Amino acid sequence: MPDTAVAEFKPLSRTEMAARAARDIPEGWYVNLGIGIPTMIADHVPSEREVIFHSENGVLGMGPQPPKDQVDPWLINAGKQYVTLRKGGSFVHHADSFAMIRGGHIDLCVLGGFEVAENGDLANWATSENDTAPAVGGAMDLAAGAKRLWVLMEHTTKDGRSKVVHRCTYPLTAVGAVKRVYTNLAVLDVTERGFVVRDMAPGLSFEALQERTDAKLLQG
Amino acid sequence: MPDTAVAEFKPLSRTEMAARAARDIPEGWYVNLGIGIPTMIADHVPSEREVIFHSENGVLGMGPQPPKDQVDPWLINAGKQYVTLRKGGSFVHHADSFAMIRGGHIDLCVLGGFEVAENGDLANWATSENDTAPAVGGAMDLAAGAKRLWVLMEHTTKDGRSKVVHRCTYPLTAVGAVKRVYTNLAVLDVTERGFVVRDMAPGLSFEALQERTDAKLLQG
Amino acid sequence: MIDKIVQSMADAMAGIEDGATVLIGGFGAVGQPNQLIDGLIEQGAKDLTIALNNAGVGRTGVARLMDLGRVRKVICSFPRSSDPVVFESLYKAGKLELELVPQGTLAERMRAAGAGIPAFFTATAVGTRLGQGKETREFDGRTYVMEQALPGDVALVEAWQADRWGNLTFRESGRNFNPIMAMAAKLTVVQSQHIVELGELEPEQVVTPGIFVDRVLHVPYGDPPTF
Amino acid sequence: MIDKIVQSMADAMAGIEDGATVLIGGFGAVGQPNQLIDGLIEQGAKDLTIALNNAGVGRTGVARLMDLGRVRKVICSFPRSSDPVVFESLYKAGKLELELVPQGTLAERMRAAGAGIPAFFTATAVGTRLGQGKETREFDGRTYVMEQALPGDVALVEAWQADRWGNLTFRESGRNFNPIMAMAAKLTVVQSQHIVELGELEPEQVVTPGIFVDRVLHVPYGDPPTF
Repeated sequence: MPDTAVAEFKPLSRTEMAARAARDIPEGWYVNLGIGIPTMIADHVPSEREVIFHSENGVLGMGPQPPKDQVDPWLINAGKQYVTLRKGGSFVHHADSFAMIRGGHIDLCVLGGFEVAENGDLANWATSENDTAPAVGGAMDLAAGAKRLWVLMEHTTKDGRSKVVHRCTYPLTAVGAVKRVYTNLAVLDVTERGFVVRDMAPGLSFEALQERTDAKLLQG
Repeated sequence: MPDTAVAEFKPLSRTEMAARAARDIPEGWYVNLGIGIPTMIADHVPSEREVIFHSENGVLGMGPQPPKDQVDPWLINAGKQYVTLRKGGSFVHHADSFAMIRGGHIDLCVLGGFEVAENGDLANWATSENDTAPAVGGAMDLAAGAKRLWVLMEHTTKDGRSKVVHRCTYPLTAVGAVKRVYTNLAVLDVTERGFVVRDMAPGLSFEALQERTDAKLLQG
Repeated sequence: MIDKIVQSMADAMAGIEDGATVLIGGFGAVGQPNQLIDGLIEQGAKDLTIALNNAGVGRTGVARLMDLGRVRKVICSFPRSSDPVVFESLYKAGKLELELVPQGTLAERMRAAGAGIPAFFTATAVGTRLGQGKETREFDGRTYVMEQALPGDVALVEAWQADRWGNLTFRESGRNFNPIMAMAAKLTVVQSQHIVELGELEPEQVVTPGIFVDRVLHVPYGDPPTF
Repeated sequence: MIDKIVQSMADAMAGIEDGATVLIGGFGAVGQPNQLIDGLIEQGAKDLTIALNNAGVGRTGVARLMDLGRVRKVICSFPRSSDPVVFESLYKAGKLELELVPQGTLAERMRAAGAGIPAFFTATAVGTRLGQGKETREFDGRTYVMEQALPGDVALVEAWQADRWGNLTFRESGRNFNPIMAMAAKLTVVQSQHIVELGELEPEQVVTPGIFVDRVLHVPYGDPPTF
């Protein structure tokens, strides 16, 4: 239970987090959404605002998931979910698909995260707790290659530890790559001076946010 | 005029040179033919022997030149001549086309030459006499990248200087790349021991061939 | 007449040797050459290095190849799957070597092998555990790591259409790693849903030209498995 | 609604700055964006570096751009042509810098720029004058030279079909350098023979996806000039 000082604030749900990030994506951007909550962002971009979604496995111009009885088994996204293709979509092979990522052609990538540090470092692929082989997929390519990297994640772990940190403790995905973080508590920009708060969950005070955050925060 | 000792020998014509080289190309090879006499080789491969001709500008499966009234202005070869496409032919972009060359997928390339040395060095793109800017085109890629490099050229220059040499004097196209030379006088293999004569023009003696050749020749 | 179409799985698998590096197409179940993988299991080559995106699901296909002790090393980006039981038990037991490679680097290393490029620089993995021990260099003020080509002895590829010259098309997201693996291997073996006459594929619509293909087996298996 | 189709040459050329590096598609007269080249002449940018396969024919197009003194440097593989009069006179007079690059290296350097690869190794030009002064390195006993990416500020591209998202197809050997130049430039401007509705191009048949394209101008000029 939250302590009394912040009893009134309401953290964003996952759907609200996805919707919040979706608001900031303008028409015309080429966007790659990571597995998990980031994938939900697409559902919150109205189809009349043309945003072109990319998937690492060679799909450009992804549409929403199909109804179960209209699944095309040849068309999946990087999370291996069935998807659709919008008019204007196209298919390429893996090297061409990652050329889009690594060559800086993707305007925005949104990934999940274990930790984001105030210097923009991201850790999102391996934890020391993980004793089986870690899996990296396309996370390092996306983090290093996209024009902008945003992270969408809970502000704290289940046991209350801040994921918005001074320095990452988990193995890094990329160095100094994150530009913005969307959590259930706030929207934070990564700047040369550190994290700057752009937005907070309704009812949350800056002090209460700082209390739940490992990194030092600056008011925006 | 030839001297009396070799009065009876008959150098091959350009057409005969091309036909001679064509004889040695088996079905199924992917072959790139350089500008000039090498291009003529294709005319001497019977169409029932399927040899797949490649052109640097992204054409795989080239057929013969079209009749003048059936020219397709969108279909040229690397020498900027109009060509045709055989059934099974395809088009790729320049990087993919040169991936075929540089990745060792072309079984054979036949180029023209200014000089071929007994160590396999080829000079065929620039001469010191040339005071305008030299043009290299795809020669260096082909010479370094094809699985086999053959050279098709006159045995001597117009003023009688041997083009089959101990060491090249012109700027090199590639180092140690040539495997075989077809001239109007002979067919020579480049081996670790030097040039080995595989075939000679009708009526030509080994001694007379050696007399016209800068490099030391070995009998095959 | 050039005819790359083979009539039996035995012909498709002929000459694959112990110790070979085998590139296996597909991303998830889509574009994965399942019948060729079963053919490789049947064929018997062992001590294999396999390079592919995922390290197998359940106990069939690639997982079965590993389970039979035929794989020495896996080069992949995502060993996890919905059911990675075989990979994980072998890996924990130290019976399987893993080279974990970022997915884009994996793809680019194979494309490089096919294009005659022995090594290249990339920003991916700089400053991370997967970049450790690799040569780094600055270009224009940014740091890059050097990565080397990943050539295969064999590539197993799944295509949608093929002709007797080995020209290929792919279906939707089934394209994925298949075209670059075809380029990267000495011997490229294809299973194709459809065999078409030479000339039926539009010259502009061929995705993998036959120059990158050695053998084609007709395997009209229908849709890929759903998950 | 995304709409990359521009209605005038002025819009197509807007913002091209003095000192820009301009990649120009085409091989010979095929796939060459002639109207965009004329548009660039009209637009006025100077002190340009141009990268293309050939250095112009006669006194029109690229040759005219050079003749007007607007080009500082040419990066190409084959400056000779049937009538290279402008290039040769400027080059001899020391008014034009030439970087001569083997054709495959030229193509690969642009593809590298598009794919985020700052440098790569190739066997082409090893031991030759064009490899001189370049870093070399051995891999598996063979020597390679290091080549760097060739990015453009602008690419001028000729396509066969285009839609409002900038998806492109090319006609026959008109493909050549166009797709890799589109990848390699910050601003990619296309002249297309045909404009089609979104969705008219088959998803498997798009050669250059719109992500690599910024502006499309409809220029239905018909067949390329014959030689």
